[in-house]
Amino acid sequence: MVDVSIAQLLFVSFAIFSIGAGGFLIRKNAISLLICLELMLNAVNIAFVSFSRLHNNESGTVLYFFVITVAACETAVGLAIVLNLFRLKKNIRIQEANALRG
Amino acid sequence: MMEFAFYLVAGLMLLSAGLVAFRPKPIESALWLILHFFLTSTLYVFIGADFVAVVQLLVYAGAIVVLITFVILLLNLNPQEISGGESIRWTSTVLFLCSLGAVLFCLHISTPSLLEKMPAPGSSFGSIEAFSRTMIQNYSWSFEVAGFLLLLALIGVGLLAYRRPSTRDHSNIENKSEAA
Amino acid sequence: MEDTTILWLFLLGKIVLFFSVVFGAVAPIMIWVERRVAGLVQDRYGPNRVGPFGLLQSLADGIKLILKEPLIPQGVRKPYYLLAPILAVVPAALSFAVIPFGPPTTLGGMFETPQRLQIANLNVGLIFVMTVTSLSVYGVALAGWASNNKFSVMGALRASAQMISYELAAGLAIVSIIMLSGSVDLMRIVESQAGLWHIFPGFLAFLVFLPAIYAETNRTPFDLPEAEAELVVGYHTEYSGIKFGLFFLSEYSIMTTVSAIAVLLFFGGWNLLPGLNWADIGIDIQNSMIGTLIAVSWFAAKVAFFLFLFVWVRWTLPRFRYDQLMGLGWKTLLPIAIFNILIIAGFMVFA
Amino acid sequence: MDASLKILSGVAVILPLLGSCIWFWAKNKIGEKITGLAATGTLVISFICCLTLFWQIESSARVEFFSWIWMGSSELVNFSFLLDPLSLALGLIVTGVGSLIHLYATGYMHGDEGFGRFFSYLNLFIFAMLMLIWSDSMPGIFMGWEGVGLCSYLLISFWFSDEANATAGKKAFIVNRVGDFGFLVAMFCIFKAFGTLSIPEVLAIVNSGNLDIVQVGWTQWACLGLVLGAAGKSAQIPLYVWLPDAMAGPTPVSALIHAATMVTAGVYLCCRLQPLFFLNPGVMELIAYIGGLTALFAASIAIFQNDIKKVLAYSTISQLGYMFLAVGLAAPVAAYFHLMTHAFFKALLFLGAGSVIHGLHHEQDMRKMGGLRKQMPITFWTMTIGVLAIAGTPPFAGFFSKDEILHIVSGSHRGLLSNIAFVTAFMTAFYMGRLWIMTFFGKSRGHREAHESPWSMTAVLCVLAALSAFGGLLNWPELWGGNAWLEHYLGQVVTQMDVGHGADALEDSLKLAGFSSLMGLGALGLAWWKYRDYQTQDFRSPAFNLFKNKYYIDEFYDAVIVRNLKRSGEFLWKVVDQGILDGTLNGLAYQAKKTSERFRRLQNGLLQGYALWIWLGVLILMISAWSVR
Repeated sequence: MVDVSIAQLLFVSFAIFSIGAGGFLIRKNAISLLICLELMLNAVNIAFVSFSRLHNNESGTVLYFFVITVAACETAVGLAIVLNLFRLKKNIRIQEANALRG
Repeated sequence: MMEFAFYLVAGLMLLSAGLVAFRPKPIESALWLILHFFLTSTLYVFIGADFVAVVQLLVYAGAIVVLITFVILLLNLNPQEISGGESIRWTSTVLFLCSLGAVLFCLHISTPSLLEKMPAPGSSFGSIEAFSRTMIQNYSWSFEVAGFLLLLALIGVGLLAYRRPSTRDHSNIENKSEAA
Repeated sequence: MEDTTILWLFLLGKIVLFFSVVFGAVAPIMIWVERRVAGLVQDRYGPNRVGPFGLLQSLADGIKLILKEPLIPQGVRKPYYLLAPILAVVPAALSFAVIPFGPPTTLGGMFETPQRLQIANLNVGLIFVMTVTSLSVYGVALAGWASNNKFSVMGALRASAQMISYELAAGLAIVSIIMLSGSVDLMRIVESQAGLWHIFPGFLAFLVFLPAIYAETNRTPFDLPEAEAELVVGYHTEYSGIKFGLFFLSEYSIMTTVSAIAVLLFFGGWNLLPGLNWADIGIDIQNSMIGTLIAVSWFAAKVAFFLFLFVWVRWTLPRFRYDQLMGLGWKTLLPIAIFNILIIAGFMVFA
Repeated sequence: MDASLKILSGVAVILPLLGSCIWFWAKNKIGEKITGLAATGTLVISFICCLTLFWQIESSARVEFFSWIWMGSSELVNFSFLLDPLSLALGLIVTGVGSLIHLYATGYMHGDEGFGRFFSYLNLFIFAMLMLIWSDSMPGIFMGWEGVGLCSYLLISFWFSDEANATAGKKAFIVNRVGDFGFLVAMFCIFKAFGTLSIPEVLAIVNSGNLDIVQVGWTQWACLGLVLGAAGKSAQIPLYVWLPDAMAGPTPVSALIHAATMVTAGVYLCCRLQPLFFLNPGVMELIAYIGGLTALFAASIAIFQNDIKKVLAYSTISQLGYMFLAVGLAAPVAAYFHLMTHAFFKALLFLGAGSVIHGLHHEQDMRKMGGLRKQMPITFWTMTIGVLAIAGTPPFAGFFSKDEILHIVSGSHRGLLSNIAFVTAFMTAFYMGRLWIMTFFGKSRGHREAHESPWSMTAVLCVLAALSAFGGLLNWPELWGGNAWLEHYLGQVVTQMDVGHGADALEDSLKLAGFSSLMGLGALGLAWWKYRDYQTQDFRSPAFNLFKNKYYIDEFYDAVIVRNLKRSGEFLWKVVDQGILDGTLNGLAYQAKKTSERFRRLQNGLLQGYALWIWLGVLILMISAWSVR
């Protein structure tokens, strides 16, 4: 068991979240978007578990479990959508999937 | 020594996250993601949450990234199909930097209590019994909803991915060249 | 308490012993056994030229593979081509860490308190094993895709799909066993089988678990990916030399792991017989060195029987067609496994 | 007795109404001749009813029919007739002259495709006129008032296919409406003052004398309104412009409506509500001056008109001026007497002019006439009697009625008015003489052979000639040994200013009569001298085109009122409606569209754009949460 402060853990979590978010904004293809999304969710999980460790009760980990469920569903559906996008447009460039606009 | 191990793992995690986000080829970022998840589970072990570490591996590394890798491999995209068009680079970099700065600033002047070392957890922290007892007792209703959500996702994906035999086109198989 | 150095030494000893046995001894012997049994089944001699009864044949093959020229075909996605075998072997090796091959002993007085004959004492042992088996899919998928030819891609696709679906069935079977034993730690599971092996109440679970592990290791009835006739050799067509050897090694190590798990979960690990325990016949497996050895060898014998079962099944059952294979996995094994969970729950409540 | 009165008056009024509906469709079914005779027949029957009513009723009678529910107040206005000397006398004239003119019209309108329609309008007019005269409540009168205005519009623009006639009709109607507005204001004031609108009750309250100041004030406004109404209907100074243009209608119409009946409605109204006028003498003075001025003004224009009908129209206006002068000087009987005689000889003159026009195939310009003495002898002799009557030569009706008015005007010691009266009398004689000579004497300037009118027209002319010859007998002044029948008959209802009956009064009246008849004959001689061998020349003086163009009154009205009205209308339309109302509305919509346009661009479909905005939001939330902790 490593004794480490919550601030360090939070810093790690937020840094990873920023990297994920930055990637999400910068990358141009749909799958990288999903991967960056996974990164962000993972960062959130780190925060959950570290707070659960700080307060020493298991709710954090339970929430971690629910986040994982959501992530799994989200990835599955996201990939299905990417698949359809690919079938439709023969490419998965995000810039070109902008039909749904004002 | 353990301190050093924590910093090492944290540094590697950041590095792998950076590589995941900014490597051009999706397959590479997927593999780096697997490494990242391994490092994350070691971080959890450091914190003492063993069950979470294993579940992380089992679910994330073992299932979700497999799915992603599968799609990347099967779609077998060639470069111009993936990236193209100008993306909003400069705004994101600016945003990213300033947010990072904001966080550091917050952590820096945050209350001293945050900076202290965390007390050692209770003996049963991180074990399956503690986890399952909390979940089933306090969060049973959300547990059911999570199950239902998975069912929905299942059906959704089924519907989305289903292609009527007539519409299946086999064009994307022949003209594949150098893959991602 | 023991001073730590001895413990570290003991740990090192366990690692060296275990890996040398599994990689060094079990794999070559298994290869030899398989070829001899294949021969006998097909009414011919197996390899008997190299060494007495051809025992050294697998050693010769190993040396041949190691010394072969590392040929990398052109047009192959080089980085991933090389990464694939590693990704195949590492998970296989990782799973040994958790398997207890003997009762907690003091090795005849070397230690005051009985130490576990287990490399890593994880209290989430069984889930770790499941995780590792699911990781092995990467190796296969990457190999098929990296070698850049249609057959290997098809092979990789089929292999990974098969492994993923049968992992589900195996997982649910294991869940019912966990319910029986009440704990996820393998050592605890074996101790809970002292009175009654899990095979009896969880026979249905075993019935699901067995085909699942055959599919997991792409062995005979489910070895569609390497089906020589249709897909040449499947995902490792382009591999030769030590890379091919590594794939072979990973296959056999996963087989040993899985059979060990089968023994641990259903056949009571190192317990003598369902009703009878070592203590009853006077052997103290905990403190006397000889007792421990007897227990370990009894456990090894059971594992050997399962390995033999693998080989035996391979040369007798015909191959499944792909849709039959997937149908079996999703439409029969999974429902039975889920139904079995209900049965076990009933058994535990009323028995 | 009351029942028979009810039947008679009912028949007299309802018959023309029914008739007007029938003739409208009957034209091509039962042929022209029969419709003409039938229409005249209805008029004759209602004339006979009037006559019997006249014999039966001594003073006055009130016939109730049914009651209108008056909106608002519970005051019930019942639809009933007030048959007293005033209304019966005028009723006789209306139906009598009306039937004569109907007979004349059958000849005049022969062959016109709108024959049936013409007679239905005429009958409708008679119905409306009777309603106006006989109904006892102001709304009743007003209904008749409007009906008459409508019929005059319909009849003026009878040949509506011609643009000029249509505009003339519209002009008449609009100017009348201005007058009606005055009438309405009067009605409101009366209702405000007395709370009731039926005339007997109003007059009873006024005669009872216990009126407070407020009520008198309201009556003053009422009288002004009535004057405006009367001026509109009887074509006095401000609102006379429509009458000359009304000549666009067929001649019988001009004869009936614009000579005999409708134009007299104003005079009748003032006589009917005389007690009201007595309350405020200022208004009486106003009426007198309006009458005098109109008479002079119209006479001066009539001298220079070349169209025969225009001359007669302006002469009607000036004669009406005389009547208003009499009413203004509180001599309603004289006005009434002149009204009746004027109806006879003016109808005669109009119908004579009609037969001349008929003979010359719709030629109305006197400069193209001349020397018709021989071709149209009957028309010539009847027209001569008419001209002599209007000029005021002794034996004829015109002399007695005009002399009566002149006598009153000079008696009232108003210097200006009496001079005006005498000058107008001279001018009247002059322009009538000019007309008479230019049409019948001198060389025939017309290029076509004129033919005498058929018997139906000439017979009517003879009857009217007789009436205008012996009309004077109606009110032979007592001073000259007559029984002044009309004065006594109308005296029951209206009060006449007494001119005095002493010996010097007789002497004055004789002197006055002699002077006026001499003046008339002199004017005729002057006209004879001037126009005997008239070729084309006419007066050549700068004032000439001023008179010729009717003092540019029409242009003035157009410039002052009509154009401003149009301009203000346009302004309201363009600036207020379009500019302000629509402007604000459209402006708002436009702004909304503009802003939503801007926001729409925000949603550009770029997934990462949305993520950026979310991220910014999170950041802002984080910082604000942190700063507020």
